[in-house]
Amino acid sequence: METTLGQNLGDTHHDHGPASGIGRWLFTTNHKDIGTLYLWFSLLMFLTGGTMALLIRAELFQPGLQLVQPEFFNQMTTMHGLIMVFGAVMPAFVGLANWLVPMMIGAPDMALPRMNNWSFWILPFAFAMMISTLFMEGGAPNFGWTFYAPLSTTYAPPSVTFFIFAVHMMGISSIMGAINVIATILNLRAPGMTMMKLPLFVWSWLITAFLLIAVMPVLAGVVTMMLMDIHFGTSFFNAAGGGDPVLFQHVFWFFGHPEVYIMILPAFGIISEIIPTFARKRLFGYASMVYAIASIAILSFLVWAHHMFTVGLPLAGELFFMFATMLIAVPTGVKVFNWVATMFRGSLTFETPMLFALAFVVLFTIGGFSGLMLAIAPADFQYHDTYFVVAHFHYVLVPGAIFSIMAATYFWLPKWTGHMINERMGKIHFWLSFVGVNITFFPMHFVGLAGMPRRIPDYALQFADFNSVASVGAFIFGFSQLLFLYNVIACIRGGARATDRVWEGAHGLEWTLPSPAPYHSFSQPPVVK
Amino acid sequence: MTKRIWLLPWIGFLVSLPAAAAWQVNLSPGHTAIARDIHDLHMIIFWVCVAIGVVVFGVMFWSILHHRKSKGAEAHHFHENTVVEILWTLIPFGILIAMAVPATATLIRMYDSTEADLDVQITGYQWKWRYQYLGQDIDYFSVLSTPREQINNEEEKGEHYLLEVDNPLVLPAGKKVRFLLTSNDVIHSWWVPSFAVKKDAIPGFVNEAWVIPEEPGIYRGQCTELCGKDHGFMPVVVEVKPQEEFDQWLADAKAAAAEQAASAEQEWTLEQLMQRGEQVYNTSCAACHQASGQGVPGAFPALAGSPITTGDIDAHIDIVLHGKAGTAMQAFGSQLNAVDLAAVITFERNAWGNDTGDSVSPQQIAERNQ
Amino acid sequence: MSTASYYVPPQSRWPILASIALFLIAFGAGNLINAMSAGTSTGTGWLLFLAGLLLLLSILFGWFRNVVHESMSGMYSEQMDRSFRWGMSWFIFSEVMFFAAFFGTLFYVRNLAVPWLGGEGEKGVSNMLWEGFQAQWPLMTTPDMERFPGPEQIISPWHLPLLNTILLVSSSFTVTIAHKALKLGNRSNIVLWLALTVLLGASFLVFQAYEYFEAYHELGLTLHAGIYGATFFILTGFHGMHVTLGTLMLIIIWLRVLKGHFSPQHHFGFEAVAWYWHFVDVVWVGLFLFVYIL
Amino acid sequence: MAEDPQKGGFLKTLQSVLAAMFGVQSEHRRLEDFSSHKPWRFILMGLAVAVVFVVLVMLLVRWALSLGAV
Repeated sequence: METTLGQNLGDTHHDHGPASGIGRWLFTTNHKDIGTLYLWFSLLMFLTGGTMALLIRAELFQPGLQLVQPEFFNQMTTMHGLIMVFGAVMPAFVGLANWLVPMMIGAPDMALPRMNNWSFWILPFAFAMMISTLFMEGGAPNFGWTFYAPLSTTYAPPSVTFFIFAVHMMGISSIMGAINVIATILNLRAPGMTMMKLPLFVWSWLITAFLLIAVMPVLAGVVTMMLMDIHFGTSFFNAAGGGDPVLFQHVFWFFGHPEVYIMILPAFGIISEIIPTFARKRLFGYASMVYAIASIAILSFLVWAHHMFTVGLPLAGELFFMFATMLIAVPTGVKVFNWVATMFRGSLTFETPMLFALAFVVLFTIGGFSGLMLAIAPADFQYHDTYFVVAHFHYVLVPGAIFSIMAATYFWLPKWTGHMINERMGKIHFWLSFVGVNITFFPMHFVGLAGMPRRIPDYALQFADFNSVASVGAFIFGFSQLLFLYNVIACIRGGARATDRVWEGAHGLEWTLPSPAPYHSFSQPPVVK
Repeated sequence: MTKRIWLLPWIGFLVSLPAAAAWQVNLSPGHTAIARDIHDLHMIIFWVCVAIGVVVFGVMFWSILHHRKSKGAEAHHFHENTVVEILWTLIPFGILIAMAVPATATLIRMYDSTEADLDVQITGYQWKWRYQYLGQDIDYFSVLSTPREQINNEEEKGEHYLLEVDNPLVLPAGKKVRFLLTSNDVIHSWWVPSFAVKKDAIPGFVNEAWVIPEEPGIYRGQCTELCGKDHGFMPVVVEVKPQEEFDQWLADAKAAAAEQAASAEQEWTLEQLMQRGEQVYNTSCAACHQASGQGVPGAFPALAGSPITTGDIDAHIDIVLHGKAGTAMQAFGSQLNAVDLAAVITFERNAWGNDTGDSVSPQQIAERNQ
Repeated sequence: MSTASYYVPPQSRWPILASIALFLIAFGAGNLINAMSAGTSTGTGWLLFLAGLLLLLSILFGWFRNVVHESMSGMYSEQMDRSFRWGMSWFIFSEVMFFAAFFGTLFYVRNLAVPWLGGEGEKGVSNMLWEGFQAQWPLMTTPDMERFPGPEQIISPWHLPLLNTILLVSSSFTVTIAHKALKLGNRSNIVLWLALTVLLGASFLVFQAYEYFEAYHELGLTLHAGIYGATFFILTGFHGMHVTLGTLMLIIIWLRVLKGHFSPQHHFGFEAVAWYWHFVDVVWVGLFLFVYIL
Repeated sequence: MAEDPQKGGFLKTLQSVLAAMFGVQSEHRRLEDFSSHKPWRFILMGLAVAVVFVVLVMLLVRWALSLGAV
């Protein structure tokens, strides 16, 4: 009996191929299978969250209440944010890490394969529970993805309890995933793969994993305090008992600000792989890149209250967080300069992944600029909680994080499937997305500066024109993602055979493997000179 | 070059921007010294960003145009340059310091709320604002006055759609007014863009802000912290009057308050109470319990046919006066005057087929609300 | 660094089952808590929650049995051992950060929120909402005594808490002695000192439970007693849960010692539990200092 | 690569960490230092520098406030 579950299910020799049937996916310990699961899950969540975004934009197409009532609108903004952050962007990066990290460092698999499977399979259950709140009495969480107390405690619908437990589950999944990544990178490198030879994607993930382990438990802590306040009579976020609603925001943003970097550092890594490939030139300032990522990670723990400039922080606190935040611009700027210097005097070609990477550099930088503006505390009093902020973080997250994920997909898909992508379709997808994203989010800067608050289902008449424009852009962007789905499926099902190296300028261990990569990457560790 | 086609709509969009000069695309300079300072900071940092952007994107597009493989470009092999790297670290650093100095100075001034001529306590409620002129005996609520029909697209929307209220905050021009912001329930945020005043109203705590309004006029803003269902429907309107007019307004408001108090002594008929009660219900109760009295299932209970509105009258009065702890039901005893309370309770007991025939007098309420 | 023989386990049913178990626990707990607050029937909640818990326990048993079996049959290289070490260390670090959130809360309310409510500091004007409220710590009188009646008395650090500190600190020593004995291969000593550690941990829990009983029944120190009670219970409560878990882990390790699972060279299971126990101990010292004494 | 992990010591570590904070680092030799030996030196130094950074910003704030409070 003791060996049945362990031994009979699959093969004990690890040079065998995948098991057949659904069991392959349910019981797998293979990093590629798990990576695939993560990536499909995240695509599903991206489309779900995207549908909610389109519902929001449809309501905002014109002033007046058209399609949905304010309660439901608030549920949509909340669920859209939560699904995109925890369901789309984070799992996509974990999926990429699963696929790529072992191949890039010359490892046989992830360090802790069974736990790896567990971290994935928690997610569908967690999100099933979270999405089911939409059908509960009182509706889904309606307090925004930042769930500020006491709107999310005393004044929340009963479904908040399930939301809290769903967040706990996501946290457990993220922490286990991050532990796995760290153990793999630190312990399973091929001989000769020293830390300073690690591909930048691996470096960025190592630091991201550290951030995850450091802050996900803090998120768990803060939702636990919410649970206690709602159901067990404590007063953490209630002044009547000596607590403080603002305490919630401090703890939340102590998690939340590093979380922002969790969603962008792996993107830095991806872009730092793609640009040198298509510039046919080594990355400029590799060491600076690594150091800048580490520095950004450390500083990210010291700037959380810049999300809270209007809550009435004492003046000294206000100044501290303003100065610290402004300083973060320096290492971030260094990264952009390095990418540009990598392209300078290279020999550039513009395949689909490169187009996404270039769009990333330009549009992420625009998001960075508005970030710098938001860091100026006095000016933030005018920007805070307006559409200017919405524009800012969507520039960082959509053409930032999401574009980097798409770039990565197009870049490594030939390695995963053995087929080249359809360049023509890829480019059509790119241009539609690029145009759509800018039409959607650029006008948001304007309405924000003109005074439109965020998270409102209806608005004053002077904001009408730009909102219509943004909604049209959102539909262009949203529907062009079906092309992405098509491109991925088409590439899996067929296409020109991919060579091992795939891209002319590609460097790195993963390109020494055959395309498609074998089920077990490096049964024998390669030697890196 | 087919791919360039895709640029066309984007270019078309950019070209159309200047054509729409009437659209506001930038922060307005505002109407106070602080607001103008902030606008200046905003413009400086904006142009700094533009300048950096021009340089960085310039180099990038230069490379994209000239260093492409299709033009026969060969990759050069350099991958670090300490001098350049140190330069592009130090220059942004210098720019940041240059920015930090005026920003700090402005911030310190914004935090100096001493020596105010007038103190106004602003309390956020779901979903309205309460203004109390401290030491002046003036205390009133300010509620959205845009008719429901406009919101539901049944009527044409007015010029100040969603930015109009029944009773604006009235301030004297040229005087320093200190705001003491707090909240009764969840976190709200009080924002008037022209004054560059935005401060969160935190339940149980008091935040300070101040303004010296320079010119008489009407200034509009909105709540900027998600505060529940009607977050988009609680605007801020400030009317700034010259000192004499403000004094006159103050005197009138005090007189009106006295008259209000007197009306609580008189006798009210059921019909009068019902009429007044409907108005009060629509401004204070309908947001949650709905104009139809049906509530929102799972969130806000129905009042039509409810055991509260048709059962024991004392329990009904009690819940309206003191609210229900742990729920969104507020204590209206401190918000509404005795006449309004009596009227609204009477209304609730007789509307939507409740038809209890009960009538509550203001005196009854005043007694209970000690 | 990598060796050819890194062990990649075959397919396994445990992870997906554990996900289902976790879901049942979470969904059950949600139902249960909501039903308790609403005053409706808690039957379904309990059923789901307990089913999930039972499932998770049996999964963990089976999963670890697989791991133990693999380890005993020599499938784990030294490199594999290192993966486990990294895994456990970072897990403990995540636990540290979990407690950091609550310690941060404690410091914030003590040093900022409560003084502001009492009229001190930059936001002291808040006191206008709470007439007569005076800041003090421990917070015996809350701003709104009707809703959050403050505690009548607080726990003196020099009685039970001091005893508990001694118990827990000495248990850290006993577990180290057991570890030394393990390295020397002295079986009866391991069994003895490990049993002593379990005993110390268990008596800590008994005293802690007694302390809670006293707090509720004699001191008026409850979850409802304002922010002092809230921070007190969340910190000591989560610590207590960790001690419980640690004690269970020690018992399992003790049983494994009896079965002769560990060799003087190869005993990561033992070390992982010992690390965890030290971590729990360090957290307690922090608690004793910041929650009880200061 | 024949490196001498102990050479350079405190100052060199400090230099590397400071360079990291700015996000500028060059020269392969320094990187190789980092890569091969004793990461703890750098981690501890990184934490120390982060603390110093916090203290410096706090001093800066204090100084700015003293200027502002005329």
